[in-house]
Amino acid sequence: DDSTTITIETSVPFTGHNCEPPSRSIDTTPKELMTFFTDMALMRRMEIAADSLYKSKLIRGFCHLYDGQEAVSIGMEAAITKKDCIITAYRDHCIFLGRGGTLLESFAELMGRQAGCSRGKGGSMHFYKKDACFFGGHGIVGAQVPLGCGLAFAQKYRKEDHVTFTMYGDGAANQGQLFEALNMAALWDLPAILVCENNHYGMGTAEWRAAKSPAYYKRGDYVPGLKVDGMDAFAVKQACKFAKEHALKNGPIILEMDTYRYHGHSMSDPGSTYRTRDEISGVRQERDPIERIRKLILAHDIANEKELKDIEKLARKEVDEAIAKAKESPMPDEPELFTNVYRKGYGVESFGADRKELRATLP
Amino acid sequence: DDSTTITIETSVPFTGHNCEPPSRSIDTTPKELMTFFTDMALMRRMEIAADSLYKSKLIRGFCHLYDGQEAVSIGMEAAITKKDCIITAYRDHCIFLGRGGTLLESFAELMGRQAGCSRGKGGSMHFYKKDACFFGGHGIVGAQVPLGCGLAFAQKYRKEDHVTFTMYGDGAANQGQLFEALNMAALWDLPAILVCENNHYGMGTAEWRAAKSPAYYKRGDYVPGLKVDGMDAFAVKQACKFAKEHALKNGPIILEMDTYRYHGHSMSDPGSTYRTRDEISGVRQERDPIERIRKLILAHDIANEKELKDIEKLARKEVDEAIAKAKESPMPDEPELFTNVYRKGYGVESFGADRKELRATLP
Amino acid sequence: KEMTVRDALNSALDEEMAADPNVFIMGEEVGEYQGAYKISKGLLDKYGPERVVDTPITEAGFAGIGVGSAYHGLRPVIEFMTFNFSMQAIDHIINSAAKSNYMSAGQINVPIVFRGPNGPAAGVGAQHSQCYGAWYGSVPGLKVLVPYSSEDARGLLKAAIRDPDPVVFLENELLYGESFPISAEALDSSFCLPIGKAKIEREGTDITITAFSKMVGYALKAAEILEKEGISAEIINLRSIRPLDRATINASVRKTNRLVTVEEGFPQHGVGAEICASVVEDSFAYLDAPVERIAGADVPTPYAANLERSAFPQIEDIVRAAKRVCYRSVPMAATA
Amino acid sequence: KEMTVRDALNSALDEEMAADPNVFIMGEEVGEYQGAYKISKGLLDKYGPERVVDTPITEAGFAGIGVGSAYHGLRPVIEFMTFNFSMQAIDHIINSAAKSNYMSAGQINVPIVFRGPNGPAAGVGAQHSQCYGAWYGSVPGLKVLVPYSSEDARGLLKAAIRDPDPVVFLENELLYGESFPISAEALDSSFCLPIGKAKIEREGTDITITAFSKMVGYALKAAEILEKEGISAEIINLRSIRPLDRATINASVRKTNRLVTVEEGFPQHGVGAEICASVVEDSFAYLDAPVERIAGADVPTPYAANLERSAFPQIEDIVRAAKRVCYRSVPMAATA
Ligand SMILES: Cc1ncc(C[n+]2csc(CCOP(=O)(O)OP(=O)(O)O)c2C)c(N)n1
Ligand SMILES: Cc1ncc(C[n+]2csc(CCOP(=O)(O)OP(=O)(O)O)c2C)c(N)n1
Ligand SMILES: [Mg+2]
Ligand SMILES: [Mg+2]
Repeated sequence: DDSTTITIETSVPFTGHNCEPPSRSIDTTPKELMTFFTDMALMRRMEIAADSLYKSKLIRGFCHLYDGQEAVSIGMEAAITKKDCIITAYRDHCIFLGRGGTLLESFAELMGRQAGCSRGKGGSMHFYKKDACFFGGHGIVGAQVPLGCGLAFAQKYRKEDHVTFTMYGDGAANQGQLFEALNMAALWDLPAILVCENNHYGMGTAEWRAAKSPAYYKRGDYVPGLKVDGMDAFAVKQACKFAKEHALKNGPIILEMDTYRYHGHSMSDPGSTYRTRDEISGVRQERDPIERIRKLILAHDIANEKELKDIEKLARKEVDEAIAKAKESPMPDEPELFTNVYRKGYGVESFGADRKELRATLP
Repeated sequence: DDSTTITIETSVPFTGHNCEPPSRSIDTTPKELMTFFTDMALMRRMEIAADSLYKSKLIRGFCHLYDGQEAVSIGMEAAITKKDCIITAYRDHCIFLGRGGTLLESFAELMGRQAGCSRGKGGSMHFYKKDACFFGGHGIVGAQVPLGCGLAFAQKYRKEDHVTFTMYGDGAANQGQLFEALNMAALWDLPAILVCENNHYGMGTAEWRAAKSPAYYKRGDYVPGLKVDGMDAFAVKQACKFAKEHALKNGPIILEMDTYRYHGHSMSDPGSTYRTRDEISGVRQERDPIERIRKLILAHDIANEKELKDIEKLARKEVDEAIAKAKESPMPDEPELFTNVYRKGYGVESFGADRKELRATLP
Repeated sequence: KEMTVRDALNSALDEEMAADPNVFIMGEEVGEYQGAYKISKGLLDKYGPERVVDTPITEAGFAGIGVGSAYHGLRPVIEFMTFNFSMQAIDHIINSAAKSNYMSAGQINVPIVFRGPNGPAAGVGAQHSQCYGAWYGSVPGLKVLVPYSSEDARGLLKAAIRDPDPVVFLENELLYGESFPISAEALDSSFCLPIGKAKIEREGTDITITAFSKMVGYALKAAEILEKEGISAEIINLRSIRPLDRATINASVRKTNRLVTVEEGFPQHGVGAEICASVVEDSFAYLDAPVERIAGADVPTPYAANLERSAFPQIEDIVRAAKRVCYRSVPMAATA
Repeated sequence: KEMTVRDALNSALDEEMAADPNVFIMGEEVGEYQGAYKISKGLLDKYGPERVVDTPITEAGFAGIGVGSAYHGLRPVIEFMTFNFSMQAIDHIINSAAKSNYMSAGQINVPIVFRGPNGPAAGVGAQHSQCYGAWYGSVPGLKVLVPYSSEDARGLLKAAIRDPDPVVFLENELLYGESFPISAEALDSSFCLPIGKAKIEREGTDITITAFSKMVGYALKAAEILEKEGISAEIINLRSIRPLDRATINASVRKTNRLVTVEEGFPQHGVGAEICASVVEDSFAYLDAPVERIAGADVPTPYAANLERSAFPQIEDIVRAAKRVCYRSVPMAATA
């Protein structure tokens, strides 16, 4: 039955810094395994489709894809609730999906259409879903870390039992504002979990070229940390559960997720000048987060190869349908240029490029 | 004779972080002891005179005094050369004196006169002496740390055998740019020595209220550090010698100087609301850097009480004379308003408050 | 009744904290030290350390934390010890606060106030004397308020805290201790001034003088001198740099046909330049003389008292410019 | 002969590095990756990792390190991947670089160049599209250059690197790939353009249009259209925002008696406002029509293609404004 307990082991043990790491063993169910597979397959498909849309010029500007890193979102969501907050950088499409955002909202945003989660005004890097406590989608490297600690500040201020997961890359891990925010989070016992998605490159820079100490789980110094296999959704889930408990009791903790991005940094980066094709295919073969779940499902006879292929086909179909719908969605209305500048515009006049031709009263 | 070797012990042992600390035992000479005493007495007197000048409104704006912390400058200078660089924050008068600046230049600058080291244009926080590699005098907390690492970068770039001492406070120690700069200094093996002058308060905030981990010598994490009694000029000297050798071989190191400021933070702070008078007088009695040297001189029969008092009297006289001279120095000429905006002004016009009344061609 | 600007700000904070439990104060020395300039005096005692939060000297960090908390429904009032230090946090003010409501198509509004002393104080040198009015005033998504009197301080700060958008609130250290008459209405806890509206501090017919913050006082003094010389100056206290009250400014210029702008910030791309452009755009035909700008000198701020004085507008500069605009004197450039 | 702006910048860097061993480049991805926009392509190979320094993503840190190295005699060229990220480092640009020579009465000059793409690119959204020309241009102690063509790029970058003062050098991503004719003189390694001088790109008699960076190309295209309608436009390529070449601008306006300013930045306190004020100050009597500003819309930059287009000046906006100034059309405000 769907909810029989299956006990599995995480791929590798956790490594702790200033804390006793959780156990490698974790309980799951056939249902959860199937959900992980289905959700990750959908994310993967979404990102691959975004790549094509970019190439056919339906997506413009930056577009940072998440394929390879899906287990981080999936495992995290499995451990927390929608009242726990998440905030991340520009690599945000799948995080949005993980929080319950729809494919249509995603693709429409990527294409700059009205049906987008930010009505086409934000773009690839600026997805939000406030009703599920997803606070974006931020384009400035490192900025989301103090912002995330601020979300945790609000949670603590209101005496909630919720925590905030702040995601950042290995490149961002060197940003000074991270250390400033961490110090305050520790001083004030904020329920802040810093999730370093270490995909080993910040753009074209390998971690060791950007950090004297690339042991990101230790970089909090006086703040505890945990190194986690970020390609293993169960390890991620276990770590996030552990971290949430820790944070509510003791304040901040860092989770370093060892993960990998298959695509280049953004669309202008082929992603193959600073790393070998062998490295990429090696990770695909040995550590792919979806394949790991596929193997578990097959090993436990929960579904067969064909059933899993069908799920992937369904994902493809859902994606294609969402894209078709997104394409039907119109561009934002012209007056949207002047909406949302403020929540409260006081009826002030605002100006277009030619102010004598185009002006508007702010709502 | 003046140069007999006297072996003394530092007040307390050094504590190392990721490094083997140097020995407590250090050789000195009667000459050095007398120099330490004389120089510190002069610094002390200068700061006390500045306090009076401020109260009689001859110094305006901010004025951050160094009395209590003199051993840090004195000990550091005893270990290094004038080709090693120093950069500090706004508490810079005595650092300037230590680098060979004069009392007249100091007082004239404090009073905004032409004879000032910055011709009256910088003020209390902006002393410089480039010919002795003293690069200021900076008013923005923390900013001098990357700047200092940049000086070290230049030294390394030119393959010099010199190092840079970058001084900052316990309050500044939490600044993110410090962690950014330290990472780069470590990545690139810069000969950068970070000197944290821990006087235990950043303005009115006790160290533990501003830092989750006030063990500043450890805050470099992967960078070695040393905790030093900053009230003991010999401990400082020993540590700086050690640090210079370390930095030339291995890159950055942090020295935490345990020190104390007797005055309030600046002139508007009585300095007694966030700490007890007992605390201050306790430090004066037990750890004063000048008294420590006085005792050593007396213990080793190098001079007697009266001779030392005479030195202090002489310091007072020198200070009074310098003040008298500074008072005679005129204010900067009006055209100085427009000089030094650029090194090369291209003969461009610049404007005063009323541009039709006051304008100048930039030199 | 009189009240100092300090007390006006302090009472505004107090009342808004009492009215809304989501309002809190955060910054360096705001709590135990009672504020570097004592603006938050007494509030720690009254509201406790959860709502009056002393921070380390890490502007980027605590400004970001403030913005994050505002994303999630709190109403932080972030004190910069002076606005010079806001440059360490400016990315959060611009990119994290000002742009979020727009980028999220209205999902994430950011009810935050950034406040503290701005512009030159006395003898604090080049790094501590900058006016940030023009910079912040250029950024859509921000509102930028510049109080002069105690009434301004109370009414605008209360409005800023209640506003659902990010507000940059630029005070002036040298005004904190100044006393102003204050009405009973302005002392009421419900008192609030409208954001984006300038105030005509003094009516006049011959020339319009715009000013904000400390310069309003200088302009008023200049107007007294000018009156003796038979020139009737209308003084506009901007109160808000963004939105800028173009309507009030233009209406005044259409009446007086002459304009002098006054500010302490650097001249290039300053508030005066914007006001000049606004009037040229909307009321060109009404201008009987070139607009004149009085502004901080185009140099870093010198420390020496004499140079510092020359680096910032003085009352006589305003008087001289006003007379020039009224063709009561011949312009003449002195070269320094 | 033609050359792209990218090659112009690259060759300028190469030549100045060859000429002066104290010149080095520092920034994110400038070395092994050959530059995020390939401006530093090939330089790592040629000059080695000591002189082409890849940094972590820590702008405050490496900008500060750059400034410190300039205090001590090096000549760093600091690349910001885009100028949006310079906000993390802006305190060093302003307080550590721009003000040091003044505060030290000339002891500590700061020969540093901060360069990178500035202003909007295509589809990069609100946080990556800001123009910093007006901000940096307001700060005494800085020089701010804005190249348009390949000749500008070469001549101004070489001048910036040789200059003893801090220079903010604002490029434009969308121009990098554009080719421009380039003279033999401009290809010479001794070539250098004067800092603070604008260039008249096209002479005209009826109206003056000022522009910088990408907008110069738009203004030139507008001038072609206007010519067909019988309006002769003089196009001024500012090249330098600070110092601003008031003399060239005013001389032109005294000839044409009409002015339109064009920029992509936010309008309030923008470059256009300053130019308007400068002309009103110096040439008021010569103006036959109100100065018109064409600028970025007063909103954060939207992503959607249609909105983005409306958010920035288009050629037709310039044409329309020019005609209005020449009284060839009646102004009419549409309300969006
Ligand atoms: C402050 C800042 N500097 C530079 C950039 C340009 N940039 C965008 S993403 C990126 C690399 C970030 O790498 P990492 O933090 O490892 O995240 P990843 O892209 O691997 O998810 C850079 C340099 C930026 N957006 N913000
Ligand atoms: C970025 C910044 N924030 C705030 C200030 C105001 N300020 C000046 S000194 C100071 C305290 C610094 O303390 P610490 O680093 O311990 O140095 P100390 O004064 O004890 O020598 C503060 C908050 C500043 N100058 N710069
Ligand atoms: Mg990465
Ligand atoms: Mg201290």
